[in-house]
This record gives sequence, C-alpha cells and structure tokens, in this order.
Amino acid sequence: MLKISLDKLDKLFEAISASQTLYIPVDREDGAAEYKKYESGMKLSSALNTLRSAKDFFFPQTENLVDFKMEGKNIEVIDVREESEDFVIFGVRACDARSFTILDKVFLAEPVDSYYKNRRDHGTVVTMACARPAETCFCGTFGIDAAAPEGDAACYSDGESLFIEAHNEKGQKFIDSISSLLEEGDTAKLEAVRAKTREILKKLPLAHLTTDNFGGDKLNEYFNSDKWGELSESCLGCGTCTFVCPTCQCYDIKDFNTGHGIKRYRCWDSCMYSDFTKMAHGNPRLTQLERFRQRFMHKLVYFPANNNGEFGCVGCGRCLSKCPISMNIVKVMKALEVK
Amino acid sequence: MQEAMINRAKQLLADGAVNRVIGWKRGEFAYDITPAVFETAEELEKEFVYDDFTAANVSKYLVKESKKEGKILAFLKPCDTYSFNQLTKEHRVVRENVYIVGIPGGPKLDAEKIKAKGITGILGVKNENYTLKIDTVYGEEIMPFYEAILDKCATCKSKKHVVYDELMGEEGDVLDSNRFDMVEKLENMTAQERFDFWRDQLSKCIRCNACRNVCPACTCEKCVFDNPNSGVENKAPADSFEENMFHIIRAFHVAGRCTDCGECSRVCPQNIPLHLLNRKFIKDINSLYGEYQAGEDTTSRAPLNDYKQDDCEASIVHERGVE
Amino acid sequence: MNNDTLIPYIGVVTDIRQDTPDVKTFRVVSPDGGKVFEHMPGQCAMLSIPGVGEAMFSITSSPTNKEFMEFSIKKCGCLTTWLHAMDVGQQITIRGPYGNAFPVETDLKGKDLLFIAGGIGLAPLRSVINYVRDNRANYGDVQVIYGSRSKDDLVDYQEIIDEWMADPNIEVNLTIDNPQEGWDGHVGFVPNYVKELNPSTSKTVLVCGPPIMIKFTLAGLKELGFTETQVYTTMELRMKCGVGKCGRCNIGNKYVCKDGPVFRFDQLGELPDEY
Amino acid sequence: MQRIGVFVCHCGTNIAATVDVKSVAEALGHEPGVVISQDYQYMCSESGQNLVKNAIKEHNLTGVVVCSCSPRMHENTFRKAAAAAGLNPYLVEIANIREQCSWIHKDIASATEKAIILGKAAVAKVHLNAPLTAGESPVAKRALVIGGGIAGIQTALDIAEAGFEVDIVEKNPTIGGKMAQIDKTFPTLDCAACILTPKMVEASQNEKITIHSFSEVTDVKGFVGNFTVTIKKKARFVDETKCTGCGLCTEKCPMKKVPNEFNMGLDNRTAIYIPFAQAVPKVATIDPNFCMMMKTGKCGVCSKVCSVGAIDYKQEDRFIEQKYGAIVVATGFNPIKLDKYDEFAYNQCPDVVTSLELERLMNAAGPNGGTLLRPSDKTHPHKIVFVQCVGSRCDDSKGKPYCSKICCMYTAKHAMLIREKYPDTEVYVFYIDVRTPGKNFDEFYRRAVEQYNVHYIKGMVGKVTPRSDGKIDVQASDLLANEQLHIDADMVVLAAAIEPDKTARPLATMLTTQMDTNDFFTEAHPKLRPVESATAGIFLSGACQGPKDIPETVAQASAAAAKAIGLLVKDSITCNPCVAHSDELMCNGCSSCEKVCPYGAITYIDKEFKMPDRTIAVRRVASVNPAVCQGCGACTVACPSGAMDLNGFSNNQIMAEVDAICK
Amino acid sequence: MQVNENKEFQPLIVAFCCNWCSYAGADLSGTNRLNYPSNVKIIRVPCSCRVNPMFILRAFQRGADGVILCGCHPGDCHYTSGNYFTRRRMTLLFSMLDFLGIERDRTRVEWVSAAEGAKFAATMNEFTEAVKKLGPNRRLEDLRCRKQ
Repeated sequence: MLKISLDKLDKLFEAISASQTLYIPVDREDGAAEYKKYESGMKLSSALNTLRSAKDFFFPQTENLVDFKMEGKNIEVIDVREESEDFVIFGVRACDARSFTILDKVFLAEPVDSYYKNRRDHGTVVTMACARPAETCFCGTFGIDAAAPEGDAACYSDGESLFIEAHNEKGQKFIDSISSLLEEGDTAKLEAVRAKTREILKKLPLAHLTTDNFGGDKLNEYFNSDKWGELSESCLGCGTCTFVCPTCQCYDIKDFNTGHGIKRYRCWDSCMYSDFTKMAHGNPRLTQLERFRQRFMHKLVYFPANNNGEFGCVGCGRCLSKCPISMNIVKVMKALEVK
Repeated sequence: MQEAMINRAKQLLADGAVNRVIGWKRGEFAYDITPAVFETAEELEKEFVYDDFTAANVSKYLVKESKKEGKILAFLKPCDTYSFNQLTKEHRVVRENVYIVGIPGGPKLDAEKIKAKGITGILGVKNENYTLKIDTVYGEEIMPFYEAILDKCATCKSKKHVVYDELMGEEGDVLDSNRFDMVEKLENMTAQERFDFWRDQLSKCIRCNACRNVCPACTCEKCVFDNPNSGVENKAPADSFEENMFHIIRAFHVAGRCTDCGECSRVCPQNIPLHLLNRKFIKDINSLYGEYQAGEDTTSRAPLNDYKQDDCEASIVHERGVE
Repeated sequence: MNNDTLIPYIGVVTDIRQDTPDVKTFRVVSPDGGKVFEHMPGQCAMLSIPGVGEAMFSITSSPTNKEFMEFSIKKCGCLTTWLHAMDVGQQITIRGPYGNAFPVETDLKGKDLLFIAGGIGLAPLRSVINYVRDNRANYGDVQVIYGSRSKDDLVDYQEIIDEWMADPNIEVNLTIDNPQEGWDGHVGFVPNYVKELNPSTSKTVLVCGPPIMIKFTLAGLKELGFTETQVYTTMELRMKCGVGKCGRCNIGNKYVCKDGPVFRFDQLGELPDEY
Repeated sequence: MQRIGVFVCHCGTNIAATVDVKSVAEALGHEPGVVISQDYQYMCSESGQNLVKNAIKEHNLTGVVVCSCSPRMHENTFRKAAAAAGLNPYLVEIANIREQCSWIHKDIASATEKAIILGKAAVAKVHLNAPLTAGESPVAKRALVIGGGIAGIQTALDIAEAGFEVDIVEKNPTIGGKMAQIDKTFPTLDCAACILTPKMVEASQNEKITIHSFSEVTDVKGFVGNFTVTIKKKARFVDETKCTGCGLCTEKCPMKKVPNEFNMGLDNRTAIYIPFAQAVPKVATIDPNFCMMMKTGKCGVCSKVCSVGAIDYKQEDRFIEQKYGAIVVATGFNPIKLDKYDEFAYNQCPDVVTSLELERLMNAAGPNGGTLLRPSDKTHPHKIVFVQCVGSRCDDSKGKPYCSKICCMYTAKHAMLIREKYPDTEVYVFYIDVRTPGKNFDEFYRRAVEQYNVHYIKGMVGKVTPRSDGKIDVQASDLLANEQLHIDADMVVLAAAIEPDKTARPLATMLTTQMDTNDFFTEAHPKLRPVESATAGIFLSGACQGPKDIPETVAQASAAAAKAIGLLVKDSITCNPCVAHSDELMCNGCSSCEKVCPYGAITYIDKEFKMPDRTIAVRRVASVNPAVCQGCGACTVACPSGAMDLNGFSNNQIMAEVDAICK
Repeated sequence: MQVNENKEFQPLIVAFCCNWCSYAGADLSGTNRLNYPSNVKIIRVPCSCRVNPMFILRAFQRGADGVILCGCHPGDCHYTSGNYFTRRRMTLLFSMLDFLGIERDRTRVEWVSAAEGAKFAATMNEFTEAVKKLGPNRRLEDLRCRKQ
C-alpha cells in the first residue's frame, strides 16, 4: 500500500490544496474538532470525530435554491446554481462515510437533487480509519468496520505512516494527484494496529447492540409499542439530534424577502419540531410522542423498508453525547426491542 | 443521598402525598442521565439516580407536569429552585401541585470535560476524594474532580434553596460568586475584539434550539422564532445576522427573568458560552438598577417591568468602558 | 446543469372563476401559451407566490384538456388568501406534476366507476371524471354522487349542470346538507345518500372529501358489501419538496407526495394511523 | 389583492417647491397593490377630499395613502373623508412629506427621493392595516367623590348641579375636612366656617347628593363609565336615620375624657359625640374604644336619654355596592407627624404647637373659646415664634422634598391676627424664604410686616428648649444680620409640612392610578390634564394631587367636576380602537404586560382551550379592556411571545415600514 | 446605504419617534425650517415604549446604518410611564449590542419634546454625522439584503 510519513502530512495537505479545496478536521479552541478549509500550518485533529457530521459538505444547513424578482404581476425566475468547485474532504470516519451512501439513496433517487449531486460529483471523500473508538460508538451495529472505512479513498495510520488506498476511480485520481509524495510501504505494523482496533471495538459497551429485531417488517409492533410515552416524555423537542446526525436529511423550503427580491432557500428541518407537519388546518403529529416516534421509526423501520434493509443510522454516537437530556437511538432500540 | 431520596420518594408515594416523582434516570454510561417521571417504587428502585452527573434542571418539566392531575414530587437543587420560583411568579407552574424536596446541589460533572482530556471509551467514573477514577476500555485514567465540573457549577451563585416543602441535607448560602469575571473580561476588550469573539462563537450555532427548549424561562406557548406571523420567524441561520438576532432577542426576552441556571450553555452542542449573554444582562441590571436575582422570590417586580424616575439614560452605554 | 424539480416554471393565470363563496378556480397557462406540463388525473402541482408561500394543489382539469390546467382552491391559509385576492394576468410559479395518479389506464380501465365527493373534494375527482368522459369507451358505468353544505357550495356547479347532467353516459346525483330555497334535488349527507342509492358492489369507488365524510362513506360502503380494495381516495398532507425527500409527508414507509396522494383503502390500512 | 390609492399633495408650493410631486406620484404608482396614484394642489381642500372620496368609490379602494403634511394636522380630515366614502377610516395612512421632508430639505433630488421612500413606507403599512371599529361602552350616570372636604364637597355640588347623582364617601363622622378646623382664611381673613358650613348644608340637602359619612371605599372594580365600588359603612352604633342630632346623649355621656380630634386633642369630648356643632350629617357617633357600655357592658346612659331610640350598640359594619361612571379622588392632606423633630421640642413642650393646633386655639369654637392661651398654663403668650418649613423642602428622610405651599400664607395670617387682637404680643417668624405668589398674597404678607410689625427673620431655628420657668428658649440664626439669636418665647408655632392622607396609597392601588414617590396622585399630564389621572374615568380634586390652598382647591374641584360631567353626559364612550389585544393562543399568562400597563387595562382570566391534541386545558390568559387601554404599546414589548399586539401600530406594520425605508 | 456622485458615504438613519412629543418636535423643526439631513427617515409610533428591540435589529438587518429612538422627556410621557420602560429596555439592548462588538454610535435614545424643534434638528445632524464617521453598518447587516 502507498504511504507517507506522518510528519510529512503538512506536505501532503499543501499538495492537495494546491489543486483543489481541501477540508480537514482541526481542533477548535474549545477542544472540539470541526472541518476547516485547509490553510498552511493547520494541524489535523486527533479527535475521534468532528462535532458536526460531514453531511454539511453535500447538504449544507442552508442553501439558496432559486431567486425571484417580482415586478407588477410578473415573476422572474433566476437559477442561482453554479457548478461546484472540486474539493477533498480528508479524514472522514467510517460512520460518516457510510452516511453519504444513505444520503445518496435519498438525494440521488429520481428525481435527482441537482444541488446535492453537484457537490457530490465534485467532492472526493478521503476517509481515515479509527484507532481509538469511544464508548458512544456503535457503527459495528450497522455493519461498519471502523478500521476499514469506505469512501473514495481511505487512509490508515500505524502511528508512523499514513497508508492510503483508493476505492474507486475518483479515489484513484486523488491518489494519482499526490503520488509524487507517496511511497510503497510495508503494512505489517498497520495490520497489527487494525487488529488492535477491532479488538477494542468488540470491547465497547455498545458492541452487542444489534439490528436483528428491527427493519421494514416491524412496523406495527413498534409503531404501537407502549414504550414511546416513557421514552419521549423528557424530550425537549429540540433539533440537536437531527442536526448532529449524519443521516438526517429532512428539510424545509422557505422564502426570504430581501427587499429587492425573493430568495428561496432550503434549510435543515427536524421532525422533532412541533410545526414540522403542521398544516393550515391541523397537525397529524400533535404531541412530542408522535414526533419522537417518527424520527426513530424512520431510522429503524421505514428507511430499511424502502432501502433493502439498510438502516438510517450509522452509529456515529453524536446524538448520544449531544442530546441535552441524553435520550438517544440506543436507548430507544434497547427499550423497544421485541425478540 | 440517592438512597435517602429514593426512600423518601417511596414513602411519599406510599402515603399518597404525591403520585409521581420527577428526577433522573440512569443511562447506558456513567454520564448520560435523563430526566424522568417515576410512578412506582419499583421504577424508583430500578432506575432513579442522583449522582455527580445529574445536572439537568427539571423545573421546566413542571410547567406541564404540574398541570396534570395529582401531585408531583420534585427534587430540586438550589439552582433549580430559582427557576421554579420564577415559573411560579409567572404563573407557569401550579405551585400547589408540586411537592418540592430541596436537595444539595453540585458541583456536577461535565462528561465533555473528561472527554476533552482525551479520555475516551469511558466505562465508569468514580469520585474518590475529589479525584476522578475513570475506567475506560483503554485502562484506568485519573483526573482531578474540579477540572471536570460543569462551567455553571464552577461559577455557582447560590447553594440556598429559595423554595421547598422539605429539605434534605443542610441549607446552604448565597455565594459570593465570580460569575461575572468572563463578562468583565469581554467588556474590557475593544469592540473589534468583542465582535470577533462573538462572531467566532455564534457562527458555530446550528439553531438546534436546545438552548431555548431547555431554558426554564423560555416557556412561551409559541416562540416568536417559530411563529410565521411574527415577522421574525427563522428556522436556520441563513446569514450571520440571523445568528445574532436569535441570540440577542432570546437573551432580551429572558432578561430580568433568567435565573442564571446555566442550562443553555450546558446543553449547547456547539459549546457556545450562551450564558454570557444572559449574564451580561444580569450584570447590567445589577449595576444600573440595583441587585436583582430572578427567582429569588415570587413577588418582586422584574427589572424590565419596572422603572425609577432617576434611572440612568441609555447614553451610559456610550460613556463607560473601553472602545 | 439539468433542470431541477425544485426550480419552478412560471404560470400565468388567465381566468379566475368564483365557484363557491370560498372556492375559486384558476386557469393557468405557460407564458408562451399552452400547458406548463402534462399530468395524469389525480396528480398535483406546487403553486407559489414567491415570498408568500408554496403549497400543493391537485390539478382539477383533465389531462385531455390540451390548452390549460385548472386548480380549484379553497381559501384557508396565507397563500390561498393571496391567490383569491389576485387578478387575471398575475404570474405564479408552478412545478410538478407530483404524486401518483388514479390508475385510470390500469386498474380502473374497463371498470364501472362510482365517484363520491364532498365539498372541495370534487376538485381531484373532476380531473378523473372528465378524463373518463373523454375516454368514455374505456370504462363501464359512471356514476357521480356529489354533495355539499348548500347549493352555493357545490364546486363547478355550472359544469355539472351544463355538461355532466347533460351527458347521457353518466349518472349524476347531487345532494346538499340542508333544505334550501331554489333546490328541488336531494337533501341529506353524502354517506346517507350513498346508502340510499345503494350502488352495485361491482363498481370501483373513488372517494374524496372531508375526513369525516370519507370515514362514514367508507363505513357505509362496507355495509353495502364493498371491500377496501375497491375504494380509492386521495390524501392531503403538508408537503414541501414534492419528491419524497424533505420528509414532511412521510407516513410509515410512504411519502404522500411521491407514493400518493392516491391510495387504495387497503394500502392505507397498512400505514400507521398518522394522517 | 389590495387596491391602494395614493394621493400626493402639493400644499401649494409648500411641498411642491422642494419635492417633485409628480415623480412621487409616479414612483408610488408602481408599488405593489397601488391602483391609482394622483397629485393635487391642496389635498385637504374640499375638492382635494372629493378626489380621494371619488377614487375610493371608483376604484373600490382597500387602502388610502395621503402624502401631505403631518398626520397630526390632517389625519383626521382624511379619515373622515374616507369614512364618508365608505372606507374604514383606519385604512388611511399619511406620509409626512411636508414638515418632515419639503420644509427641511433644500435639494429637490434628495427631498423627492425621501418623499418617495416615506410614501413607500406608508404604502407598505397600509397593506397591513385592518379596518378598526371604535367600540362603545355604556356610562353609569353616577359619580363617586372620595373625601368630603372642601374639594369633595365642591366637586359633588358641581356634578349635582349638572343633574347627576353623586355619592360622597367620607371616612370621618362628618364632612368638612380640614377647612372646618380652620379659623380664618387668607388673604381675606373671613371666617372659614362661615363660608364652608353653608356648602356642607347645601350638599346634605341636595337631593342628588348622597353622603356616606364614617365610610370607606374597600374595593373598586371595572373601568371608565363602569366602576363597581364597594363602600364600607362603619358602624357608628347610632342609627343615622333616627338620630336628630339633639346632642342630649353627648351631654349626659359619663365618659368625658376622650381626646377631641377635631380640636387636635387640645381638649376632650365624650365617648358618644358629634364632632362639632355644624357637623353634617349632624348625627352622633359612639367611639367604641371609650364607651363604657361597649367596653364593660355597664352604662347605657345615651340609650336611656335618646328619645328616638337611635342608639344601637350591636350595629355592625355594612357594605354597599354601587355602580359609578366616574370617580373623583379628594382625599386631601394632613400635617406630618413631628415626632422626629426633637430639636423643636414638639413632644416635650405643650406650648410648642403646630399651625393647625394654633387654628383651634384661636377659634371661637376651640378649647379656649377663641382666646389665645398657652396650652400649658392657660396664660396669655407675649412672645410667639413661628418656624417655617418644618419638614418641607427637606433633603433628609425626616421630611418632604417639596414645598407645602400654604405655610407662608397662613403664618402671615396667624401673625397678623395675633398682632391685631393682642398688640402686646411680639411675633417672630423664622423663614427660609417667603413665597407669596397668588392674588393679593404678597400685599397680605407685606401688611403683616409693615403694618403689624411682625418680625420676619430669614434664618433657621436651631433648637427649641423649654425652660423650667415656663419660657421657651429659641436658638436661631439670623442669616441677613449674620448673628445668633436667643429668644425667650412663650409659644412656638411650627409650620408642619403637609402630606397626602394615609388612605390615599391603598386607594390608588384599588383605582390602579399612579402616585408619585410622595404619595400624591399623579395627573394624566402635568400641564394639559391636571385634574385627570392617567386612568380613564378617575379624576383628581384638591390636595391629594399636590399641596394647594383653598381657592386653588375649589378651582380644581370644579375643574374635576367639569371633567366628570363631561364623561357622565355621554350615554356611552367611544373607545380608541388603536388598542392592544392579546392572541390568547400565544399568551403565556405571565403577567409581564399587566405590570407595565399604566392604566390597569389588562386582567387575567382562566379560560378553557381545546388544545391541538384534542384535550381541554384551562389556561391563564391576558385580556385587554379596550375601554381602558390607551394604546401606548408598552405591553407589546413586555410580551415575549408576541401575543400582545397593538391595533394600528402592529408589529408587522411597523416592520413593514422599517423594511420599506431600508429597501 | 446610499452612495451619491461624490461617493461620500450617505448613511441610512431610521428614527422612531413617539407621536406626542418627538414626532411633534420633528414637525416643529419642519415648521421652523430647521434643516437636518434627508438620510433620516422617521417612523411614527404611539410611544417610545412601542419600539420593540426586534424593530431596531430589523432596521440594521435591512441596511440601516444608525437607529435613533426619540420620546418624551422622562416624566412627560403622554402615557405617564412609557418612556421609563423604554429607557431601561434600550439601555440594556444597546449595552448588549455593544457587548457583541456593534459600534455604540449606531444607536441612540434622545428625549425631544414637542417644543424642541431645534433640538430635534440638532440631534439628527449630530447623529447623522456620527454614523457617517463610522461608515456603513457591516457588523449587523444581512448580506442577502445588501443592495447590489
């Protein structure tokens, strides 16, 4: 496998960013990691994962869809779309990498969402294997191997060198663009590191969580479960879980009057919000119980029903650490599970 | 403490004095505690928890719970009692339907602080003489207790319960806290520095509404930011202005009502020090209109609903501090 | 870049008809004349006035109408109030068509059809009825049972009188809730009228109207011996994108905007009770 | 779709000289919803108004914008024109392009640009204007006067004169108030009783006036035109309807050692008493704190001597409830307590008296039958020192910050009267300065100095010390001569500051009227509405609003009566429709709005709501009384949820104006 | 923001004036022909206490460079106490804006009575100059609303 010494990472980043925009996770002042556009001198974060998921790159929190100019009775439609620039997201973890597959199933399904596709086409996802998974990790539950992430290209570290391999054409193109910096390396030590990671993954407290009892065929038994009341009772109805989630993709479309035109934009929305399904003449989901249920039913039952059993969760654990009241999908799964 | 609380709760349930208990429920890990309502002794036995991680302020839940039938037992920490009192004052809770047991408060721990030390794979946390022994999948780690406490506890304003029906443990005092230090530090910066500081902070906001939804002062039937007819409805910060707008107006709406419970900053997934906005108002109110602690009582007039004929003019803002 | 369904077309309102006190029918064409796009009966379109709002409406004209599209819209919210206040010549934005359609070319073909509508519920069915009338040979008996609160609340009353009632190939039964001067037709609620008329169970039923009417009509039909697999309806839910992505109209594993709005009652039965 | 008409006024050349009115009309014609945009020479002229009226009819307008002079000038004109053409008057907005544009800008280009922007803001606002209808609320044709002093009596007489029922509530057994205790009045020196008592009798005999003496207001509900007041008629243990006021009981009562409050405690009365000879109503009252029968159950003399059987030892407080359209507050004043002024030895020496006590000492009906004698030894005083500003114009917490206004004049009166009657008595007056504005006041004061040789000394009295020989040593400084003085006086008279009656504060709370920090009632406007409180339907009469002398009090009493009559003649009052209203679905019931409402227009009700989840919930929600609300909008900002909004100046309307201006 | 031929920065000033004092004061400065810049646009409100902080932020969002609030002098409020509430609210709001690093001179409260036409004009002249010195509002604007 090709590799580069870890102390030459700067050079690698410089090389990538010379030809296209590069995003890497960096440490923030408050200790959390976030993706930043690479600039000389930035150091790759050693944190397990970024605070926000990587979905923003393809599905940003707000994005302008179309502009209108109103003049008397006439309306002018202005297409504001522009071809995205090429960019690389470096250091995406296995869970987030899988989330793109899930988002693809929504946004690339007919009719294709051109906004999403535009960025997806121009973005190269370079993943990074995990070495120190946290107690909140449960990617294994969804068949994700944190030591072998997906993505266009993947990186692994053995503590001295960064190994890199392509998973597809786009990944290969990326590696070709930096090949002058890479050399062939021995993976023996790396394999040991990966084996160790997998050992740890097995020891994690959520290692035994399975999806065996969830899926598209479980609609009625879970929908009508009497656990929802208890589970949702302390839910604040905020959107934290939704917004840190790498797979949540509900959105709202809104118009903003700038004073000299209308901007129609879309923004993330949350099915946990009380007005998510509100109509002029009523709301089919009146209580937090129903809204809470929707989010988890969607991830654990509805999504798999439409997507060959694939779940709408990648086990990244963000909601586990960020929910203000510590209610999360793991607790829901454990409480609901009917064997 | 936890044992005593469970026993007292069971007793009150058995006596029929209350028919529900609001407290905290243990989670998957040492730290992921969820506020919960318990109805039976069995549930209490099994899941009730009160430890170093039970930081959540449960008083806001009482807005809803106190309107249900019967009486609910609420275990309130000193800071929570201020929130409760403020809610009583604003007629948001039905005081008669709540039986309040005052319990000793923090300092409570912040799992994020432990994780920020690079400690991960946490399986258990033990407090031994104010040293935390943390059991992880990577082995045992140690860190000083006080380095892991929540910011809101580090600047605790009071250990006194301002309302209760009974008290467990001893009554504490109002503390001489250093809570305005950071506000002062910012005040002493230049406008440009302050602007940069807040731009940096508020640009992190993802408008998840956690701060608002957890806030015991934010109990509006319909928030202006959710109301399409308010003219300021806003779901996501599409522009830096909207980040500012949301947080300024939210702080303004709770000004004089915010008890400084610190929940907003505790729950912010982006670690934005939102409490500084509220504290800025509190500090201004204290210095301009006389000391005022929201929630201290249920009768005093909130500073923004009050005035004195010789109040200072708004130009005081121009006259003081550094530019 | 390819067209995106989220970027709307412009439509021009060329005619506005006051159907009932709170329903107006709008005729929409492309600025260059002709229809903005083709559709099938039962499909919907997203209409919007930028800055005011965007909402889904069923297309009430038949696809066989090659000149324009029509929308019958009841005044109930911000956008509809605006639409009701506008004048002819106003441009609006329009995108679609969205959703499935009544299976006029498959399951319904060759069948005897019974249309049951209440109030504004006629709007989506009108498209099918006129489609069926224009392709009369492909279908068996056609019966329409339509009721409203009063004579004034019957949508498209003029078309019903002038065209449908004059058409010997379809049977039209009208009813209003309460007696009224100048009305010598049937008086009573739609579900009861359906039972009175006792239609043959061989018919395939398309029903649309207020939820309470649908509920009692379905119960009545069952009493008469109809099964759920014979009855179709069309649903209304809050929608934003129209293409099953924004998540708003999700019920169970269905998206009303994409997998609906037309459902057979047996299909609806499989969905969680959230509509 | 809105159909808005825009009308741009030239105002001759007032506007047209600096604003290109044609381009303004042209530009505004392109605004959304505008169907007609015209300019005209004088829009306020009859033909201008007709232009507007015709356009309203012809174009079926839903809104009108007039770009003209200040709305303070002609808003009403155009509103009336719109109403005449069948358009709701509140669908008219004015863009002020004269006072705030053409008159202040010289550059035509920028003035025109600004005029267009102001016009756009008005168009944006009128888009959101809602038709408003002024509500009406009936007026109860009865007034309540609280306080039966000269202010209350005068107000009641004037209101009764206009033909309306008036009730006077007086907490004492008789009406008359302070004036009844005064001996003579300045500057005419006529006898107070001679001018007051006829008015008291007139009040009692006027069939429109009901006097509730020995009564108090305990509760006030309602609002302008529609107050419901609870009055407590305190038990006087004498049946008012039977008592003839013959006074036999007071003669026979064995308990004769009760301090007589009418004479400022300078002599005694009996336990059953009539305060003074001309009391109205002339009815006896038993003081249960002293009555032997009431205290021990042994006596009953009064009951035995009463030929009409009016005595009723078992009488209880009675409460009556009455509806009023207007309430006049006339609670008056009291001299402050001088306990804190040790330096004046008021508590130590009986010969140090207040001015009001001096009035009684000099009064023919007073303790000494009108002969001025020292209270201590009943001897004639030869040297009297008057001290001014005792407790008035004080910076410290002991006294009052304000000037009590009447002291300078009554002291001059006292000095003069003493010098007149007892020329051998020397009179000294220590003052900070002498304030004598008022008709014939300064002449009066100068007479005291020049004609009667009263020693006016500018200076402060430092200490008053009673001496063992009966004299009083007065230590003072003469500021003009710059020397210390010692006067061995026989009497010292203190001009105590006056303060509002103690009952005023709780009353203000009941009435939701405002008071200043000194507990004087606050008038609605210090210059323009001096006899009205900020709360509609509540009027202020006499010294409860601030220190006043008798002529001023009577003038204000009549003014308050006129205001009350102005209200009572109406069958109903038209409410300002630009009032606040609360969206109950959004209201939190938090009481913030109520706290900032200066009019007490907001109350809370528990109301049942069908919640979206089909449950019924009882919620506390604010409710604005449109008859009371004056439309300031303080509540709209206090309300965090935005449930409270203001008609005519709604959040959305103001924001639309902001948007249009900033566009 | 407006830019004229001289390219001198012309700030947009929004002035909220209470109907009873300041609006009348503004009228008076007109009656007396006391000039102040046309940058100032007045919005009439019944009382200064009607002004919601949201209106002020809204003005800045939409491109105002300065916002001034005028009301009756304390003690003279037509509604007796409205301007006392205004004073507290605006003091706190301005202090918060200052805390967030927004330039202090962009906001102001001034008490102008109906008789103070001269004061109104002088205040507006002064305030416009002060805002002009600051340049365009960049810290509290909404980029979407900026004029192209």
